[in-house]
Amino acid sequence: MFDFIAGHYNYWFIILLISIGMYGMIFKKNLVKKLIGMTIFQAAVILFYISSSVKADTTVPILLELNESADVNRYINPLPHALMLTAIVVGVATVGVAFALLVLIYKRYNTLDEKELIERMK
Amino acid sequence: MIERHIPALLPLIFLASALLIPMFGVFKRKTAYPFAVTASLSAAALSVYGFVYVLQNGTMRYYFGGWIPPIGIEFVYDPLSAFVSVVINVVALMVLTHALNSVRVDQEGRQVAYYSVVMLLLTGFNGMIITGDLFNLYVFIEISSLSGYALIAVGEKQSPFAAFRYLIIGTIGASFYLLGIGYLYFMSGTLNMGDLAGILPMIKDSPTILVALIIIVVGLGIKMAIFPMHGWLPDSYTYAPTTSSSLIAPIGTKVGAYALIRILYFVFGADYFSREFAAADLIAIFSCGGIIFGSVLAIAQKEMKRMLAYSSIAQIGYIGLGIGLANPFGFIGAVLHLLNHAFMKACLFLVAGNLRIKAGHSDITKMDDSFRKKYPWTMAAFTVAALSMVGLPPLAGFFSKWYLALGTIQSSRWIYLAVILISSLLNAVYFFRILEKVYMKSPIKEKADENSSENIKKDEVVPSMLVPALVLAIGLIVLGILNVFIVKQIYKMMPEGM
Amino acid sequence: MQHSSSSPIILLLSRAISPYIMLFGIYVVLHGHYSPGGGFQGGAMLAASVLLIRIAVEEKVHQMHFQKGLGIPLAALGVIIFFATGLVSIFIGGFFLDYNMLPLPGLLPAELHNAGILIIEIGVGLTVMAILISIYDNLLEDDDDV
Amino acid sequence: MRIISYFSLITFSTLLVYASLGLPYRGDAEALVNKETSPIGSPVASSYYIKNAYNDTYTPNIVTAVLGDYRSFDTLGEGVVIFAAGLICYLLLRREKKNAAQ
Repeated sequence: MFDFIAGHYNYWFIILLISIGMYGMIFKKNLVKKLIGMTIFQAAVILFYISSSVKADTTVPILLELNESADVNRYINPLPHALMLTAIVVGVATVGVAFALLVLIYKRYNTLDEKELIERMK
Repeated sequence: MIERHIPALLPLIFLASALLIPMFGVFKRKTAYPFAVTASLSAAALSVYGFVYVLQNGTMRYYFGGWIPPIGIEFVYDPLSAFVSVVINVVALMVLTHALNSVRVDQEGRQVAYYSVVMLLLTGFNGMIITGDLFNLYVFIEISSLSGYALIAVGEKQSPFAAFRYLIIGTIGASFYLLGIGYLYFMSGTLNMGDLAGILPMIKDSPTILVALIIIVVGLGIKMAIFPMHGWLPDSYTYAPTTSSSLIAPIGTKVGAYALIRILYFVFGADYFSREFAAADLIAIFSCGGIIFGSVLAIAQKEMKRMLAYSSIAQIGYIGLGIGLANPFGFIGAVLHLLNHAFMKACLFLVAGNLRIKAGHSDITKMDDSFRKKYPWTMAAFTVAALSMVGLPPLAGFFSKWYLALGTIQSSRWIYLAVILISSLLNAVYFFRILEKVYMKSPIKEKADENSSENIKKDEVVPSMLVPALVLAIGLIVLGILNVFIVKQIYKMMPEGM
Repeated sequence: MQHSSSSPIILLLSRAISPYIMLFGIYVVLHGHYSPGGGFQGGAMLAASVLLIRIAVEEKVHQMHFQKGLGIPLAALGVIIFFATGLVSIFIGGFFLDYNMLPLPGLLPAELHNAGILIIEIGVGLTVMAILISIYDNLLEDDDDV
Repeated sequence: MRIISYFSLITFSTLLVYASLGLPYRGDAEALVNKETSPIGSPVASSYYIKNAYNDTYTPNIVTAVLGDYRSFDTLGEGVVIFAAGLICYLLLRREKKNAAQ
């Protein structure tokens, strides 16, 4: 039982983070807060990949000795790191576009509150 | 020689054009459109050629960087992806032909960036169709989604808010998908679709795989706008400019549907998602809900573009129903409807755009007899597409519904059959409402001498906007006639063991 | 943005620090093979060095430093570097992005791969730098109009 | 409406907790991800990278090797995404000024 908890607690913390992010996206009425929720969600998913890529008794995936064959059990799994580098960039791009949209919305309606926006759009 | 590179070239042509447009656009703004339309034309030609080639020579695989999967990234160009890429690229070519004038009107002074973003959108779509790697699919989903948000946000005054809502929901969808493939990856150790399909039967008892399937379906369902996840769609389609909505409505949701088909049928396998537990039934039930919901709300709309948006929700429901049936007829129906609906929706949105430019509005309540006299050919295209939507036999729309109905009969799901029949009736209601006005109702005689029928002159739109709509409408008739041939090809696309 | 009130210390310090940040950014891009780093991280640093000047000094000066209109074409150039690297190998007869086909004479296959990675990292770094600056510029574009 | 939202949030979290029960233990060297060959005999990507990255690319940083070589097409996609973001900001914001000036 203890082993199980020690082996899975990272997943549960990440679920907590995901829930917080989703809560922000669903319940907050301010668009910037929605965006913050979205960022938390993305960060949680990225954290999921990174925290799951660890391996017991290993080190970072930069070779210590430059010889022909490296020991697989000495370095952690490099693939999730490479994937998440891409995912982080995608996240940055999304946030950039979202801010551009927010600037545009604010210029046209002078508010970022969802309820007021829906009122003013009618 | 070039055949070997077709899978990679399809997205890369668009990418190259997206990169060259801003480079040359700095010096001369007018170069944007020729670049865009040339790229689209060559991609359409290449995809048709590739489809024929694949049908003769079998599936092609393209290894990026020369690394054999699962080490590297692989593109899989099989009959199904070749077929969908033909649909996408041909429709995109038609819409871009139409764009020559409509973008000049809508996007004054920002055509260079607009066309470049359109090219990025098509890059994303083509990549999503052909890729054989789960994470690569995510990257292409994001490319197409980001461009999609932008294309929606350049429309009317309300469009940025619609686009922002789409962005939030779309990012939830993409993150769900990323989380789902994360589960699959950490369970199986591979990201390659073919490899994963081989490993999954050995680990399928784990709860993680089940949840991964659910999350991926939800994530792609948001992209595809299946019923409970459709919230972003009506506003986005309504407020977007003509070219954007006629690109995103027929193509975007279809590519989402294709990605769902690819993952459900070719990675998880029809057996797993339909028999081991009720995922298939859930998809089918939600799709049926969407069919009814979309059709009923479409009847309630007064604005043509908004009506088309709700009708899109219903039509996507058909594709979802076909996917959820998980039997051969359902598969044929889904793929065939993917083709037909792309043509029908593109045609209808182009017509709505033409009306907006010429008549200044696309408000259904204000339509009357004069529309037919002023724009006879536009209205002819509309009529063909509307009849095809309703499902009159010689037109293409009938056959996809026919195969879906056969599918429901094959699995003895009579309720689904009833839903298909009722929704056809509802389709008829909301399209005949317009047709009746356009063909029967004489204009309100406020200014009698101006509007009397002798004085209404033909005021058709310019050819570059008329021809694409007409070609798509004729295409619907041709597709209807050729349906036996097409269905024969779809048989070749089915996953093994169905 | 109003810069008239910025103090000379800020002005001096940011102008002094910026080149070093830029240098470190270039180091991170080029040293990505041996230590944590690479195109995106280095590009973000390069952007930071330019943005520091943008924040600190007035518009007339920072436009001399990095012009507004330069962002998008430079980013396109970065992606084109990447893209062309891939395309070269198609023309020589390999798959897209197959570094074995790079036309660099006298290198072993593994060294070719090493060089290929370096080229695309430079492309990515250029793109990231140009785009981050361009996003900043565009977001602050017309504060005065509103 | 709020109740539905709460319900879906809680359902989703529960679903994820359920999924986490089946995930491999944290740091488990015997998980399929960390093995050298998969059950169907194909090589497992991450182990292949660790073993061959230096031979193939002379690059000690394996993450760079994966990012720049083995999965370089993803990186091209990454570049395109960030390029798209910049272009979109330009498209959305630059023209506002022009319209306002008219």
